[in-house]
Amino acid sequence: MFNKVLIANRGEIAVRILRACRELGMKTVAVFSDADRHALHVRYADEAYYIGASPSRESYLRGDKIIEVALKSGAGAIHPGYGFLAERADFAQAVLDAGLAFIGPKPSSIAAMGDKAVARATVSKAGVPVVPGTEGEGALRDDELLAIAPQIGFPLLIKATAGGGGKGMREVKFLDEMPALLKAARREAEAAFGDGNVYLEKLIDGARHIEFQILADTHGNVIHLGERECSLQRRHQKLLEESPSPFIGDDEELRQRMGEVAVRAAEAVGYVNAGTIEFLVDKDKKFYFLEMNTRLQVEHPITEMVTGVDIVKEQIRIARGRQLRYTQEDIFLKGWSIECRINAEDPYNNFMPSTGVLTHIIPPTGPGVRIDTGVYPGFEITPYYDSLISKLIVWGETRAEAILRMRRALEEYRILGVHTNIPFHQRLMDSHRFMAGQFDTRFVEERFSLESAQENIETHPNIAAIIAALVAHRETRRAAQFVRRGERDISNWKWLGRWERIRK
Amino acid sequence: MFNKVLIANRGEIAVRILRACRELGMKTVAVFSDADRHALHVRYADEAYYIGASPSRESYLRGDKIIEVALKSGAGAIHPGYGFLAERADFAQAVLDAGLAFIGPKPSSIAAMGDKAVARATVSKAGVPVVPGTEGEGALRDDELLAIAPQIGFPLLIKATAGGGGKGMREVKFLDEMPALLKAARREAEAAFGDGNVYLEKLIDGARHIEFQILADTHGNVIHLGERECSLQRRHQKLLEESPSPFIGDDEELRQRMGEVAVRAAEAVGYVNAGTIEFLVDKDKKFYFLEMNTRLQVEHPITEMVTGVDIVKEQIRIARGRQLRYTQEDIFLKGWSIECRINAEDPYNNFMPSTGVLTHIIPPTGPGVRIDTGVYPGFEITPYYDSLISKLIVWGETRAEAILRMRRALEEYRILGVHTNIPFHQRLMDSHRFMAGQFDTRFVEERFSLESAQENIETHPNIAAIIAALVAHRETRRAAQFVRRGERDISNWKWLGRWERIRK
Amino acid sequence: MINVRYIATIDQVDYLVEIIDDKHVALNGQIYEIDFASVSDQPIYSLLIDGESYEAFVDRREEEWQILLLGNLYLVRVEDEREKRLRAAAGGRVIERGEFHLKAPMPGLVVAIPVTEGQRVNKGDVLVILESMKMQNELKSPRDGVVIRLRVGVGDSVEQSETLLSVV
Amino acid sequence: MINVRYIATIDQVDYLVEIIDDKHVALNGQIYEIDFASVSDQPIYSLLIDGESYEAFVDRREEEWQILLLGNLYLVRVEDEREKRLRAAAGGRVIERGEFHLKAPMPGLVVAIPVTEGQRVNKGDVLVILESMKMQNELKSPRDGVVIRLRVGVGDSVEQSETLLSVV
Repeated sequence: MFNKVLIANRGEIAVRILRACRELGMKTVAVFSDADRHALHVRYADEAYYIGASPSRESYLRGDKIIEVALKSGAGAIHPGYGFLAERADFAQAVLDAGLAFIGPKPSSIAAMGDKAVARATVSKAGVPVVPGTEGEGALRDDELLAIAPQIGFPLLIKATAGGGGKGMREVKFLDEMPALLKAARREAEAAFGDGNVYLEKLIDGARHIEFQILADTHGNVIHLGERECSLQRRHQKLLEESPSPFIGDDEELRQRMGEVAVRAAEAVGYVNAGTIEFLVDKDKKFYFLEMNTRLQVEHPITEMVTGVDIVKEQIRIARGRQLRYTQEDIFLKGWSIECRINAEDPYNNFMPSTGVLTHIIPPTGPGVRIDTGVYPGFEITPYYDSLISKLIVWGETRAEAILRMRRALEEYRILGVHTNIPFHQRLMDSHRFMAGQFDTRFVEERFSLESAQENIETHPNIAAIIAALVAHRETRRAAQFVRRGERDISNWKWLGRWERIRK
Repeated sequence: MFNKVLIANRGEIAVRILRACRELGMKTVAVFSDADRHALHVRYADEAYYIGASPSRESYLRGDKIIEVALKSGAGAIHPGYGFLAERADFAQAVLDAGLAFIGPKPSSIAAMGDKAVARATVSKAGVPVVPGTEGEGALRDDELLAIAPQIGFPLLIKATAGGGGKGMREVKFLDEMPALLKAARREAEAAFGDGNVYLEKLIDGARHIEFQILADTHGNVIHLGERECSLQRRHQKLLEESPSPFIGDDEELRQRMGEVAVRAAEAVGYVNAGTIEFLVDKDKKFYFLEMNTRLQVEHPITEMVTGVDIVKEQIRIARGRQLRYTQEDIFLKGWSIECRINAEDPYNNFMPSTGVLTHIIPPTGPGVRIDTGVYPGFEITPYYDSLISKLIVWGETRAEAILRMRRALEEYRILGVHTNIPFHQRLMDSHRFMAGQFDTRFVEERFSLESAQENIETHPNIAAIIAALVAHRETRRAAQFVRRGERDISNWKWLGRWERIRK
Repeated sequence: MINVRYIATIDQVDYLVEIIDDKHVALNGQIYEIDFASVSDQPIYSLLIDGESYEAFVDRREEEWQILLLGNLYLVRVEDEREKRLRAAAGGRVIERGEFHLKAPMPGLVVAIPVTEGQRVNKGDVLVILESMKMQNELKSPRDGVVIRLRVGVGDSVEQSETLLSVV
Repeated sequence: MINVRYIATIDQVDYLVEIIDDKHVALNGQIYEIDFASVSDQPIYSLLIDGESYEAFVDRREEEWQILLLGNLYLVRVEDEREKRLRAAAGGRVIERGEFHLKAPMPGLVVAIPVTEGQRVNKGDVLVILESMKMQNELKSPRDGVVIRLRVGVGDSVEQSETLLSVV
């Protein structure tokens, strides 16, 4: 039985897992790249080992080095987090082959669910409904896909077989535009996963993206922890999640039915540990299996907030061979939780990623607010990894309270040094359609705008004008002072240096 | 019905109340002194008004100015927080006289509970047990007190009639030392409250300090939200609180009995809004009424964590004339919560208060952690107000989980610029007696030591030696570089200046 | 004492801001009592104006101030009266500069260049696709023109602010 | 290359620390691989030593380094070999200095002075009671001696580091 865990990840999720280990009295081992010597996961861990240069493929994707560190440090288990090596069956197998525990599912489950085509065929056989598409057809050529497309019907989606997170994904409205989009999708899939294979899938109109959290132990017990609403996405990247889903709401019968199907899907691959079944739900509440994420999900905290279950601790307990501490009857969703992903990107400039040193942070705190993060003042956001700065999570007795709480938390949040998407989330909280729960997966891209005028938000251009004038005035005055000082002692390079810095 | 609230306070509690207002959609008005222009409550409020110089008596104790600001700004209600004007019946009356709502109890309740002697007489009449003492005797002279003392028996406590928070309090073991202690207590009471009157009270040996949170609406409904264990004190200042109390534990019968007595005590003064009944509990689980705090308590968050009730929001709803949203049957304590008060003081130097600019803060975050604070990096801790930097609150499914979580949170917490008592709390979390719940109100002062050797804590002097040598080495090397540079160009004052700064 | 007068322009609306003294400004002639302070030596500014409390993140980009206030971004041009007169005399038109230099907004890997040297492009056309922070970012042309001086190729790693190409 | 050797003393126990190079130190002769860095330009130091991760707050007070590590405070005297030899030659005794100057550790109000000029005091006796941050703080004598140069009176406001009296 292991008592020391290596965390094969970085950023907020490495810190999250480290905390769970520590609270279970386990020793922790971190690994880090050049860019992460000062990262919080290195600072908070009991042990930390350097594994390579900043690009992921030279460090966090080096499964061989990571297993070597685990063996050297005496760690008995590896937790992969999400991303990086989390859904690589070969890595999971190598961990087991090295005599270590893998805190996650069996390699065979990862493999079965990792290939979208196999995944759909498997769950389909178990009676789980899937979205129409070419999932069962293997790796098809462009001409074959172009021939099948009209049978599926437009609009449809091109998706990467090895994919996830929206990479290698394209939406096709007409046959004509399909060849170019296939090319782009294959290129992106090749770059992201080293595998350019794609498949087609019917695009469900007005679709909701709703997922169920699963926990399964090694004793054959499988339960679900209710759903998460993940429809608010941009370029197929989730931006905001909530639990429960306002679309399911009080429809307890639908929740239980979807939950049971989710459990069945997990059982179809003999699933063990934590996982997530993603569904598309159409306007008539018909739901389709989309995929299974065979790992801890970014948005797991909202489920923790409404169920009271610490999912990461459960993962570790399961990996230690323990029975689940809950039965399905113990699980009910209390209150409402929302998560906003705070990213280093500029919402006013096409969500362009933003890098730099974080010079100042004031996180929102107080009742019902949780932050999961791996950054601190003085830490640098580099271009090597994703742009997630922190996850801002709130809990409220009702959805309305959760929204009001999120609104005040976003307003309190101060981050300087990079651009963030906080203003985007603030506008989203003000949106009447969001408040009413009336949105689907296309809402952010098609019906939402940062232009506050469209939503009748109160603006304060007069205050902005005054602040700008006051700052400009200060700067002019300060510059003038330096010039005058400079006149008195022109040899004093220091003032000139400052003057130049200010004018640049 | 008011929709704008003035918060007559500062620091973490002003921010806490402001958040509740904002989450209820209320406008907020802050007041501030010279020292607090940059404070978080000023920055987060919708409006903020200057009310005077830094010393409290010129600003936060100026009830007249504060009411004037409320009227000018159109605030319909005043929330006093704790401390300052919170338990001043005359202020509460002046608020009502100005046509404003007071978010707290009636002035008559404050007055009745504010004078310890009247308070005891009142609740005694209602059948609530009180600690033996001179509470019913009015303001006695020293010779009278010296005569009565032997009848009460030693050890006993001298307490300030107008007091609270340990000020003007002294413990007497023998008659001989009593005259000097009376003098000291009166001097301190006079300085703190402008009232040198004191009374005597039997000191309960092995006593626990356990308090019950009360909520009462204007419709005659009074409920309690269970207890808080507050026995861990130093110089009668609470340092750490938890809910439930490990001493009551599973004794649901005792909890209900004490809760009913607490409700009865509140009803004895026609209490409305949030309040706290403090009890002393002896080894045999006999309990005595100690006093009632007719205000929001510093440690209210732990009750919020285990009951799910937002006490400050309830306060505001009650002041708006609403009925309580809970009956006694709705209230049960789920899990366990602990609060550590993080103070700017040096635990290695007799807990001497510490002032200065906070240069760097990394707060602990993640699951089950809540922080209530009013500070941020760049904010200055001044000598004008109390030394509370933040309240670190955790929740766990069990007491063991809460302790482990608090331990990791304390270890993560980074605050630079002032000394803090975090190491004290860390040692407390390691203490076997604390873990076992075996402590009373005298534990911290008499049986607890920061000397880790006493508790067989693992220490790392070898690591400390290496770090010290490395830092000393760096400094020597850096200084040497500056000297060499200085030699090249001795006229360059800049290097010499740095050199001097480093050597000082 | 002569007040310093500025014209702040937001979305083509002018606001006349007069700095009266440290504690007073006038906006379009109306006087306000203010208390203005920067916080923690950061470009965050706290403004109390007739008691109302506002806080803004302030950033300067070329000719404009970017004021992020309560989740809204305002682009403000601030000029004194002389500058304003000069610009008015010039017809108030924004004069399009000769060349636009496309700079990498962050370090990254060039994954595609959908244009070639000499090619005509329209405003909004994608010039370069740069991969950074696990995202493919489309860098677009802010104006119509012709692509010149293409300095990078697909597969190149580029530094922040490195010029990738120009549009003339 | 000659290693730089320091003797670090904690609670009268000596630790011989040799700085070999940027990545190696020896403690009492045993060599460790290290990675040592300060964080965010603050006096926080992160030490990785043979893979173990430690972080300490470091402060200097007069002759000693204060190392706050995992909630424990270590007072460390660091000397090179020459300094150590000199001190040993002096008999290793800590020489008590001539005068102790009691300075206000923070601004505050003097609420009581239980001693008078010329009075003999013992180590631990209260010299001044200073009110600050709503607390009455007892400032005690660190040594036996006689009170001289009492510079303040009850009711005085004092600044941080102001000398209140001396003990000789």
